[in-house]
This record gives sequence, structure tokens and C-alpha cells, in this order.
Amino acid sequence: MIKIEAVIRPEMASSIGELLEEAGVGGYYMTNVTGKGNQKGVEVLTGRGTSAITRAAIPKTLITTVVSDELKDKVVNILISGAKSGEGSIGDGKIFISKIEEAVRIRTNEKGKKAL
Amino acid sequence: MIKIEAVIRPEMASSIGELLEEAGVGGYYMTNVTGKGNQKGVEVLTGRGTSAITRAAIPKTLITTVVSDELKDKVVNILISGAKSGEGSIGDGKIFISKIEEAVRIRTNEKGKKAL
Amino acid sequence: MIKIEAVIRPEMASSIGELLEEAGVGGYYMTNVTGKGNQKGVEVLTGRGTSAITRAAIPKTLITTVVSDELKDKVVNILISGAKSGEGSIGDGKIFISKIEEAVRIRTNEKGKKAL
Amino acid sequence: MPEFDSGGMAWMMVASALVLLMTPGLAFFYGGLVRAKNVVSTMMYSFAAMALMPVIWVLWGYSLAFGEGNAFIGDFSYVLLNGINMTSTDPAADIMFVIFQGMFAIITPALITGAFVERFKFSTYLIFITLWVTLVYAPICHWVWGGGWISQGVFGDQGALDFAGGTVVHLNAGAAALVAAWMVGKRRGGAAGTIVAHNVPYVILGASLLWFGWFGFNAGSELAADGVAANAFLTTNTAAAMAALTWLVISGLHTGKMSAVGAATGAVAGLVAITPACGWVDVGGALMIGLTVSIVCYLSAMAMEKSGIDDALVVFGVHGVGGAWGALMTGVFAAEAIGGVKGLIEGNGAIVLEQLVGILATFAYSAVVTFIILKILDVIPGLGLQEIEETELGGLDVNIHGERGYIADGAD
Amino acid sequence: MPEFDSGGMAWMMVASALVLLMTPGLAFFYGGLVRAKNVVSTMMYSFAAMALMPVIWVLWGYSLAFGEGNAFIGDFSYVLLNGINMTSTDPAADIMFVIFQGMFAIITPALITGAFVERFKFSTYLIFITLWVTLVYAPICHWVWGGGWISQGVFGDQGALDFAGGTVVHLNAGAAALVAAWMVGKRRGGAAGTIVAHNVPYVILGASLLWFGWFGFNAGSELAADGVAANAFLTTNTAAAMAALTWLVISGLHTGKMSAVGAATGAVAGLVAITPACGWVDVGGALMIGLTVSIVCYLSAMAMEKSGIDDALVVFGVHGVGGAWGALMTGVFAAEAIGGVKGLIEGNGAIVLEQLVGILATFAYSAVVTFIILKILDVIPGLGLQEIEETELGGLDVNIHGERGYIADGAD
Amino acid sequence: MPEFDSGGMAWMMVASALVLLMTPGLAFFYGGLVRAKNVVSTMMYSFAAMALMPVIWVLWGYSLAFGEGNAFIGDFSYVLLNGINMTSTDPAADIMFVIFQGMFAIITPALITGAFVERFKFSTYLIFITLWVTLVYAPICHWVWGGGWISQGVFGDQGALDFAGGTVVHLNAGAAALVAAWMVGKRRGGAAGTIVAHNVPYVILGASLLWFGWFGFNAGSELAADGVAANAFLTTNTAAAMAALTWLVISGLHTGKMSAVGAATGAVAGLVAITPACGWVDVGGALMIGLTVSIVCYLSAMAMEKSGIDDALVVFGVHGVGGAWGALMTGVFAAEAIGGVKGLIEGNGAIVLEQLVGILATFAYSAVVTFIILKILDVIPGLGLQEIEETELGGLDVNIHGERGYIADGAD
Ligand SMILES: Nc1ncnc2c1ncn2[C@@H]1O[C@H](COP(=O)(O)OP(=O)(O)O)[C@@H](O)[C@H]1O
Ligand SMILES: Nc1ncnc2c1ncn2[C@@H]1O[C@H](COP(=O)(O)OP(=O)(O)O)[C@@H](O)[C@H]1O
Ligand SMILES: Nc1ncnc2c1ncn2[C@@H]1O[C@H](COP(=O)(O)OP(=O)(O)O)[C@@H](O)[C@H]1O
Repeated sequence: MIKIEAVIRPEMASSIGELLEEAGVGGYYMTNVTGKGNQKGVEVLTGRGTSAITRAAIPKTLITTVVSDELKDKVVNILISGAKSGEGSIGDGKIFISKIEEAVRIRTNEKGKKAL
Repeated sequence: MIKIEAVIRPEMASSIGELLEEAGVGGYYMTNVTGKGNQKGVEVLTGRGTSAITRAAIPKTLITTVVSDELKDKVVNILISGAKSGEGSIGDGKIFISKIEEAVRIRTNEKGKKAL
Repeated sequence: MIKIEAVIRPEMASSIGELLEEAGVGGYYMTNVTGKGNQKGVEVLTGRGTSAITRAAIPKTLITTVVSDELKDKVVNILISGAKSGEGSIGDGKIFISKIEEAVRIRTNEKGKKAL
Repeated sequence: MPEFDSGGMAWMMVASALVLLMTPGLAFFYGGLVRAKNVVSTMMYSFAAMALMPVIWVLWGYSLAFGEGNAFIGDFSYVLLNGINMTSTDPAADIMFVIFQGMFAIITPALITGAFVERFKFSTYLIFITLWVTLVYAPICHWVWGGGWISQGVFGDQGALDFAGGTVVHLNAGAAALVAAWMVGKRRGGAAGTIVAHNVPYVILGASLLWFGWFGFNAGSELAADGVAANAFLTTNTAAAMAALTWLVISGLHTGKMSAVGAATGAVAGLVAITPACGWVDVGGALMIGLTVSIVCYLSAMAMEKSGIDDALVVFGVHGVGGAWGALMTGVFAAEAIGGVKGLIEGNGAIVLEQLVGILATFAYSAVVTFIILKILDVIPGLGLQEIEETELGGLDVNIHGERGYIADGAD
Repeated sequence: MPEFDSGGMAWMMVASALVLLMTPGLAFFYGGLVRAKNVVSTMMYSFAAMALMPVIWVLWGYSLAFGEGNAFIGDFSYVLLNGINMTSTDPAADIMFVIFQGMFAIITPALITGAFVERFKFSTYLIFITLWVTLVYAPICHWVWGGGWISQGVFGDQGALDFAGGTVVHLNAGAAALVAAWMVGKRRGGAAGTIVAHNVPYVILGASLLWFGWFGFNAGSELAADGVAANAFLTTNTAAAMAALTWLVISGLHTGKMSAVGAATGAVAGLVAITPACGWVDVGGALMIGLTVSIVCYLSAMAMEKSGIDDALVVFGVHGVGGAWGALMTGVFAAEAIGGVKGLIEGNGAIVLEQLVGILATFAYSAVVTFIILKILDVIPGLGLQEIEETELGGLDVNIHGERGYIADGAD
Repeated sequence: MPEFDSGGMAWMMVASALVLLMTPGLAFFYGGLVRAKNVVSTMMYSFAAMALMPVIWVLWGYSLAFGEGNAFIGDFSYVLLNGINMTSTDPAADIMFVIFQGMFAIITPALITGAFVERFKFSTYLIFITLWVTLVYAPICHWVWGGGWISQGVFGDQGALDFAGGTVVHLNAGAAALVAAWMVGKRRGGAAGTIVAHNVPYVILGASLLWFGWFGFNAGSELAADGVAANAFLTTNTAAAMAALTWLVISGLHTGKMSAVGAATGAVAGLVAITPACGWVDVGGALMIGLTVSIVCYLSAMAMEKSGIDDALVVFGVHGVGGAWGALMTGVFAAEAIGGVKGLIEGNGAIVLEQLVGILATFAYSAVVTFIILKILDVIPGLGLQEIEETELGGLDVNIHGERGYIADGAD
């Protein structure tokens, strides 16, 4: 089992959710985070609207899904195409994949793939 | 060391926290997320209370704790029993376990198990 | 590639962000969480200001960055020194490190280290 | 019924608007104190009172409260405000009085809701306040202000003093709250002592709007823009401040923290206690009432926490106890120079007895009839008092109103 | 122009302050209904109207609306309030009238903004409302209240009845909203039917402040603190409550949930519909108007959702349709005992025709001129109506105003 | 002291209620501008002034400000409002005047708090405002409104003009703010230039409530519902709008974004500057004052950011500089047709000198005595000015008040 985490633009969150479901993932969850990468920040005003500064904290949404190894490529491709804004512009986000040792469904005590 | 992450119902969060402590974990942290799984969403109203739709985003709480390998079963069992709502109903949540390579306590620079 | 996650005090978040950047990480994201560890909670009032209780939920900020293995020590050291409050007091936080199998930059489809 | 000159009319329209605003104020005061998952529900208990009470008031409520009737209740002569219009001899006066009094009939049931927030079934609630305003509020209003038995005096000619509704509104609501909290049952999933306010700024906003609106409530009850109204205004402001300060200090000494929720609660307690007194006492009396009510209500709030009755937002502790205390202190501090009636301090012990009669009668009637109403609603199939556990744990907002209080971009 | 005694003056100052407060009320009502990323932007459409309209009003707006002029528009005789000051024969009266009417000129353009929130270019918006208040609002205001053709009557001497602005303010804003929503285009990234209110307490706060302020709007329109004002106050409160209750019940029956947003919307719909009627109908008429307008507007809100025009916050559905309905019902329920004019029910069908003329003329003029203004602004280089996609998706708050509505400690 | 008719009394009660509401307005204005961890603390500085000042006012504050005394301070003749009650010859008038003036004594110390939010020790603060209102506010109030030396004129018979408190309230608070910000020291952990408002809707709500309440503040200062009051109302609204618009445009041109916080600040600056002028200038003067004050305050806000003094919410920049500017412009734009006094433009240069005397005397006295008070509080063991670092970094809300502003379900 693997965990796929993607940092995406917040406005993409709900459509990505739908795409993941179509791809057959068992579930997912989303977290609001703020991030910084090549997109160095956003210009905001401080004081009384008297000066503009660049703030590092850009709102992003982290979407996390745990899937069986076979689904990996499908899900990654869906995330790549679904999360791209237009032609792709700085700040579209990243995907990180890691191993999950065990999964449990609390309701039924099912473990492993059946729990996803 | 392993990381145990559980997606649970928000109303279970504080009692689960207490149970974890009793189980002897060194610490934990909680994050508010929204999730979707077999529980397909909640019915909410749009417009001016004029139509009902199903929204995917169900509030859940993610609880994360890093523990030594020995504690794994104890913690998982506690989470399973503590997070079940009544007889267990759809949406009770899931537990995911992964490996942690290293842990550090910032205050003391302690590493490994001692840092948990 | 490794993922470095640090639970820190919220007031340290923005300065830590700057330090990470100086250390050369490709990016990071931050999440507001609440945590409990040796710092057993904060005293808050309930009722109508009529009694004081200890609440487990202490606001913390989780900072996550995925870096190449070589950056590990540098980043950990920066986090340790940057997140310490004064001489170091209970609740300064912890760092957890785990393996990342794959990383993808959504905008360009780049994979691996180039994606960080 | 008074005749209004242009200035009096101006004041009464404003006072009425101010009293209307108290109910949204209450919505925020109560709404800030509950958990986030019940903020919409808590506010809706108040907002629904704004939607329902004015309709009942013009249909039959006013008539039952102020129709001539007998010593205990009015009659149906003014149903749909029959005869109260522009062609009656003193049209303005009557219409204005209907309006002003109607605002009191909104806030009183709304006050009760703090006792059973986070669990009372909303559909039953709508029926409950309809019955309650008809069977509890209208009669008591008639007793005190509609020419009924309390206003006529029991031991002498001078009936119990209640300038702006300490018994009619606050003690009445407090008694009903106690009974309702007990009958609806405790909140599930969250011991009373562990729940903290989810939005303190809302509590401050709500308390401030209540304070602001209370000037209309108290000084408006003079039904004229004159010196007595000014005195009521001053004593109201003074008692509110003194009580807020007292609660803040007590809470600081007792818990080590200077609670904002405590200061806001103190202000409300002071406003409650000065309500019956504001036109009868001077500024010294107001300071004493403000000081003492916070001590009394602080203790009663602590007692309620241990009582086993889940009066969630301490309505009995603040409005019930505070209302009774204020009514009693009105008898103690009444000054002849202000309202023409002497109090205990000026040697008139009899008035304290009248006050006690008013307090006991209001409490007893309100508690008993509220009990009967709730008992009946509890057993009627399809109604019932408490939401089912799943609804309550998941939150009333999403389950009953199909809405969440707050939704962030992205993950939400 | 009226002469005010001290009580009348007191009331008109308060009424003016209350109407001013309606615009922040609207800011919260609308601001709560949009997504979090556009809350500042949505509120700023309203707040900017508070900043811009009073300046225009004293410069030329009042003069165009109330200068003698002809049957269709005023003139420039009162530019910069020339001649209206402390040395004119009736200084107070004139200044007070300028103030009160000026508050209407703030809220009317602000009402329109609900149609195009989350996408209309802010710099263009500032120019739009400048032109709109000059070319649409001032003339219609002149027709109805400035001695223009509608006030003179078309079929008889009695012109269309509009006590407090059902056509001038609400129908007018609703018509402009329909045109603007269509011309600006749909919101990108979020089908209309999936967006939910991001902050329901703000919606309740906003609706409550609107309700509170509306007493100034309606009862203030009598320009005196008298019986007619009291009647307007009572009918306003009654219709608002009845409509809120009706919407709540319909929404409960139709969707299975008792929507707080729905109750708030119902209150606003009731307030809109009673606006033209409040000084002409009695409390029975107010109940009927409140009941019917919620049914009509609920249906029109549903229809708008399917219409393909993204009238984001249903301004046409509530203010346009509700305003027209209220104007019509004014003709139906007008009671001679209240305002001296009979309505359809009392056998005077002619007044309904006058009302229809007022409705159609206002709708047509407002829609056409709004269309022309927006068309011109759309083609001027550097202006344009809709923000670019990137700005819209990322949110107008941060991109246009350099601010985010809410920032938490830590990660934010 | 004035005598009030029924209309005047109605207006003064409303005006007093409106001024009271300004303090919660300020709580939200300031509360929105700080970081989330200090929202309760920031609001409590204001709310505590509501709790403490009315008590001090009736005990000794009113007496020191309005007791006969000498040219510099009143006396103790009115302690506990001795002799001011229903049996005095003109009871209503006096009580009403006490009330209205008492509201000014709440908001003035609350205004200062913006300078030292997020760090000033709360227990010391309660002592500070007690001393400050006694030793700074009461004397200056006496100078200008209590028959003291400034009101008597220095160069001629006509003393400095201050219709509603430009110097007494705003410049006074601004001067104290400057000294306090400097003496308390800078906020730790967060360079001034990087902190952004945590809740912009609160800022808009606060500014709107201030604007709304300011009608009572300014038009109420006429102490009658007459033409001068109407003029004050109109100039207040006009200047607020013009200044909001100006700040919005400047901020847009300078930073490229149209700041909502800026527009709200502009409105407040306009309200500050028109305060001394509102009863002396016409609408043209109001436009000029609104336009110029935003330019002046925008520059001073920018200067303060670079000054090294952490006047956190720019109280000196807006209330100090804006108050002084308004006082000066009152001398420039005063129109004989409005208030009977000519200004510089009408050829009366002397009045500008009187204004300057008022400005300098107020500034100097306020700054020096505030300094002395804070110095003493700083060295008294157990008091001190700034919270310890740990408290400040973790947030004053949880550490001092035992409360967090916002708590979400679940993780929180
Ligand atoms: N190395 C990283 N570790 C964790 N998060 C990252 C990393 N790099 C980028 N991110 C996240 O992804 C988001 C998008 O990255 P960014 O570099 O701005 O865009 P792009 O990949 O298009 O150049 C950032 O805001 C940040 O939240
Ligand atoms: N494969 C998954 N990856 C990540 N999170 C998941 C996954 N499946 C479920 N979840 C999370 O667990 C929650 C409960 O899952 P759900 O399927 O609704 O309940 P149940 O397991 O009782 O059928 C979901 O809301 C979602 O947040
Ligand atoms: N074993 C753990 N797993 C996950 N998070 C932890 C763990 N231990 C501590 N934390 C997080 O780190 C924070 C600081 O830990 P704490 O024990 O209070 O401080 P210290 O390490 O200085 O003794 C906690 O609030 C919690 O959020």
C-alpha cells in the first residue's frame, strides 16, 4: 500500500476529489495548509493599506489518499492532469509518495487492502 | 519507530487523546481535515435554502502519533475500540501505519526512542 | 528523498520558514495542528469564567518539507536551533523523518530530486 | 396606555428597534458560547423567535396580555389588533405600545434557549415557544403590566415594582430555563465542565448589542422621553458596568485569569438585575445592585455547574437568580426621590414583601406551566424533546439546518 | 419638503443613522454567503458605496433627484447643496431631507452587487455605481419622490404608491442586478448550485442589522414621528417576521432541513415587499404580504438557479421580484383607514394599474440604462467587467485588495 | 447645562446609546487588526473600559470634569452625582448630560489601547486608565467643555472651537498613545511591518459601528435635535465618506491594491477630523477636511511605520495627527452661516491661533502626564508595563484571559 499526498491549489480541491473517486480510490482526506516553493509568496498589504509586502504563506490544499500499489500510476496521472491550471503555472503543486505498512478500517477491524 | 495516523470523527477527538495517553504514547497531534470514503458526503443546502445537495467534505479529525514498534498493537487496538461510534457505523474512520526513520526532540536534541 | 516533519510553536513558524529556504530546501508547507506531549496542556476557563481546567489541545504548527537525503542533517540542525525557545523549554516540539519513494512536480511532470 | 408627543414617539420607535436588536445580540452571545458545530442551531433558536413571536403577538398574544380580561389573563378582544389602528381615538399610542411590548415577547422565549442549546429538537421548539408565550408569558405579563393582580398589590395599594421586566422577562425565562434544562436532558458527548466558548468575539459582540439594546428595554419602559427615562438609562449603564467589573475581578481572583466571557456575563447579570429597579433607584442603588448581583450570580453559576442539571449557558443562574435578586433589591433600594416609592432602606419593609410575592408567583407559575407544556410535547409521537444521539454528536447545524457555520476554501 | 419639530428631527436623525447601518448589514449578509476567498471583496462592494455615494450625493446626486427640473429629472440647482444651509428659511428640514435621502442612495447600488460578487472588476465597479446613481437612480427617484411623472398619476390624480422605496430602491436594484449578472458573466470554477455560504453567522448578523435598520428606512419615510410612522414600523416588523417564518417552513418542507440562510432571506424578502406598502396597509395586509412574498420569492429563487444567469446572491429573485410583488400588493391591500387611499380589496382597481405602471416603467428604464452603462464600460480599454480567470480563481480578496479575510496564527 | 424638551431628550438618549456602541465598534476594529492569538485581549482592553469608566464617572470623574472648580480642573462637589437627581430643579437635563459625557469617558481611554495592544499588562492597564481618566481626561475635558481656560479664549473672547471632541478625545488619546507605545516597548516576535490583520470583516464591522455611533458623538454634541445637529450629522457623514474614498484611492495608487483596511481607516480618520468641526463648517468644508485628512494621516501612518515606535494600530497617526489636523481645519473652514464663527477663509485668522493653543496645550499636557503615570506604574513592584516574553509570544488571550478567540470542533 502506498500513500499519495498532493499539494494543490485550493480551487482545484473539489474537482480533484471527484476525479480520485472515479479512479477508484477507497477514500481520501484533505487538509488546508500554506506552502512555499518556487512561487515565492503573495503580495499583501500591511499597516493601514500603506505598504505591500510578500508573504510566504500561500494557501494550498493537501490531499491524501492511501491506495494499493497497482493504483499508483493511475492516481498520479489523474492528479497531474487534474491539478494543472491551464497550461501549468508556477504553484500548481507537487505529489509525494511513500509506503504504508498497514491500514485498518475502524468500523470492521478489516486490515490491509480490504481496509482502503 | 512507527507513525500511526487515524482519521476519526471530530467528536471522538478528545476522548481518543486521553486513551492514547493512558496507553503510554509520548505525545500526539491532531489536525482537522475533511474526508470522503464509503460515507459519501453530507446533505447540505445551497442557494437560499432552496435545494439540497450532497457535499463530499465531511469534517474529520486526523490524529497522529509516533511510537516505538512495541506499542503498535496496543495503540491500534485502543484506536479501534475508542473511535467506534456505537456498534460501528459508516464513517468511523481508518488507521494508517508507516515507518519513521528518525525522531528528534528539539528541546534536548535527543534522538530515537528517547525523543518520543 | 526524505520527508522531514517538525511540530513547532506557532510563533516560530515564519522565521523557520525563512531558515529552511536559506538552507536550500525546494519548498515546504505548514499545517496548524494541536498537540500534546510533556507539555500537558494549557489552563483555560470554562463556564462563565468560573472555573479553570487544563485542555490538552495546545496549538502547534506542523512544518513539512521533502528534501534529498544529503540535506537531512543541515535541515534538522536548522530546525533544532531555529525552533528552540530561549534556552529550550517544554513544548518546543519534535522532528520526525521518513522515506519518500517518489516526488512529482505537477506543472512539469518532473520526477525525483528534480521535483523537489 | 400613554399618549405620545412627537419626542415620545421618536423615542419609543427607537426603543422598540433597540429591543428588537437584543435578540440578534442574544443569538451571538449564546452562539459564541457553544461549540462550532452548533452555532447555526443556537442562533436559529433566537432568530426563529424573531420570525414566530411577532406573528403570534398580533394574532392573539397582545390581546391575551393586554386585553381587559380579569386579574389573571386578558381576553380575545384585540385579536389581530382588532380596533387598534389609525382610526381609533389614540391610534399612535396604541400601535406604539403594541410594538414595544411585542419586542419583549420575542426576547423572553429566546432567553430560555440558552438552557437547552446543542440538543433541543428544533421542530418541537417552534411549538414549545408558541405554547409558552401564550400560556406562560401572556398571563404573567397581564399580572404585572396588564392591570392584573400583581400590579394591584397584595398587602397594600402599591403592587410589586417591576419597571422593565425583571420578573416578567428574566425571572420568568430563568424559571422556564431551569425546568427545560432538566426535562430535555443533558448534552451527550462533552461533560458540561469541559466545553469552552468556540468564539469569544461573538460573545463580546452579543453582550455589547444586548447592553446597547437594553437602553431601549429599560429607559423605553418609561414610555416617554423624560427625566425618569434618563434616570433609567443612567442606572442601567451604571449597574451593567459595575457588575461587569465585579465579575471580572472575582473571576480573576478565583481562577487567576481575567475572563472575557466572565466580564460579558457580568454585564448581562447587571442588566438583568437593574431591569426591575432602573426607574425606582438612584445611581448609588445601581452601583450596589451591580456589585451584589455579580457575586450572587457567580456563586449560582458555580452551583449550577455542580448541580447535575445541564443548564448549558447558565440561564437560570443569570436570568433566574439575577432577575429575582434584582426584584428583591428594587424593594431594598427604591428611593422616593426617584420613583415616588420608598424601599426598605428608606423604611418601607412592606414593598419587599410585595416583591417577594411577585418573585414567588412568577417562579412557581412559570416553572409549573413550562413543565406541563414540555411533558405533553415529550409524549406526543413525532415530537419529543431531545435530538437523537447521532444528530447531537455530529452537530445540529448540519443535521437539522443543512448548514455549517463556517466553511473554509479548499479542504472544506 | 417637511418642517421638523424637535421630536421629528430626533427621529429623522436616528432613522438616517439606521439606514446607513443597513449597508454594513448588507456587507455581512452578502459577505457570509460567498466563499471565504471573496469575503473582503464582497464587503468592499458595499463599503465602497458608503465611501463614494455620499460624496456624489452632495455634489450632484441630490440636485438631480430633487431639483425642480421637469417630470423626468431634476436639475443642477442644488449642486454642492447650494442654498441648503443654516441660512435658508427652513434649514433643518432641508438638510435633514438631504441626509435621509442620501442614505437611500448608498444602499441601492450596494444591493445590486449581490448579483455579480466574486467576479466583477472593482475599479470598473467604482465607475459603474457613479454612473448608475446619476443616470438610473436619480431620475427614478425624481419620478416617484421628486415630484416627477409617476407621483403625479397616470390614470388619475393618485400616482403609484411607494411609501419607502419598493420600486425606487428594490425593484430598481433588482432590475439592474438581473442585467448586470447576465452581462458580467458567470463565475468561473464553481457551478452556482454547489457553492454554500462560508459564514452563516455573518448572514444572520447581516439580516438582523438590515431588519433593525429597515425601521429607519420604512418608518423614517414618514418624515415625522407620528401615528403613520408607528403603523409603518408595525407593518414592517410583522411582514418581516411572517416572511421569515414562511420561508423557513417552505424550505423545511421542500428540502427536509430548516435553513438559517432561508429564514434570513425570508426576512429580507418580507422587508422588501412591505417597503412600498408599510404606510398604506394595516397589520392584516402586512401578514398577507409577508406570507405571499416568501412563496413568490422562493419560487423565483429556484427559477433563477436554473436560469443560466448567475445572479449569485439572488438579488433579482428577492429584490426585483419581491419589490414588484410588494408594489402590486400595496395596490391590493391599501386601506383607507391607514393612509387615506383605498386598494383593490376596498374596491379601487385603478390604483393597481398605477402600481403596474410604476413597476413596468422602473423595471424597463433601469434594465435598459444599466445595460447601456455596462456595455460602454465593457468596451472601454482598461476597464471591462469580469476579472481575469487567475484573479477570480485565486480569490478577489488577495488579488485585488491585498488582504485575506481570515488569518490564523502559525501556518498562515 | 441645557434644558431638554421631549424631542431633545429622545435624541440625547439615542445619541448616548450610539456613543456607547462605539466602544464595542472599536473593540472589533482593533480586534480585527491584531493577530488571532490576541483578539480577546485586544477586545478586552475596550470592554474593560466599558466596565470601569462608568463607575469612575459617577463616583468622581464627572465631578472633576464638570464641577465648578477653577480654570484647570473641577472639584468634588458632584461626587457620586451628589445633588444630580430627580429632585434637583432640572433633573432630566443634568442626568442626561452626565450620561452623554460619560460615554466619551469610555471611548477615549479605549482609543489609546491600539498603541500597545498585544503586549500591555492587563492588570496594570486597569490601573492606568483609572489614573488617566482622572488626571488627564477630566482636566482637559474641564478646560474645553467644563468652563475652563481653553473655552474662555486666550487671544480674544472666542475660545478654541471643538464641537464634539477633536482635541479632548482624539488628540488627547493620540498623544497618550504615542507616549504609551514608546514606554511600553515594542512587540516581540513579529516586526511591525510583517503583521497583517487577522480578520478583515471585523475591521469593517468595527469601522461601520464607529461610523454609525459617531452620529451620536457629533450630532449629539449639539445637545438638541435641531438644525445645527442636522448640519453636524451631514458634515460627519460627508467627511467620513470623502476620507474613506481618498484613502482607498491613495492606497490603490501607492500599493497597487485597494485595501479594505485602508478604506476603513480612512473613514475613521475622516470622522476624527470632522469631530471638532462638524458644527462649525458646511458640506464644502467637510469635503475638504475629509480629503486632506486622509492624505495627512496616510503620510503619518507611513512615517510611524518607520519611526521605531511600535504604535501598533497607528493611534497617534490617525487620532493624534488627524485630531490636530481637524482642529486646525476647523479654524480654517469655520463658516459664520453655520455656527456664527468665521474661520481663516472668511478672514478670521485669530481663531486659527486659538486652535493652535488648544492643540499644543492638549498635546503637551496629555503627553507629559501620561508619561508620568506610566513611569510610576512601571517601577511599582508587581505592576510593570509589558507582559513577559513567554506570555506575549504564546498570546495574551490564553495566558491572561484563559480563553482562545476561536476554537474549532475536533482537533481544537
Ligand atoms: N520540497 C517540498 N517539500 C514540501 N512541499 C513542497 C516542496 N516543494 C513545493 N512544495 C509545495 O508545493 C507547492 C507548489 O510548489 P511551487 O514550487 O510553488 O510550484 P511549482 O512546483 O509549480 O514550481 C508549494 O506551495 C509547497 O506547498
Ligand atoms: N484510502 C483512504 N485513504 C485516505 N483516507 C481514507 C481512505 N479511506 C477512507 N479514508 C478516510 O476515512 C474516513 C472514513 O472512511 P469511510 O469509508 O467513510 O468509513 P468506513 O471505513 O467506516 O466505511 C473518510 O472520511 C476518509 O477521510
Ligand atoms: N510521540 C509523538 N508523536 C507525535 N507528536 C508528538 C509526539 N511527542 C510530541 N509530539 C508533539 O510535539 C509537541 C511538543 O512535545 P512536548 O513533549 O510537549 O515537548 P518536549 O519535547 O519539549 O518535551 C507536542 O505538543 C506534540 O504535538
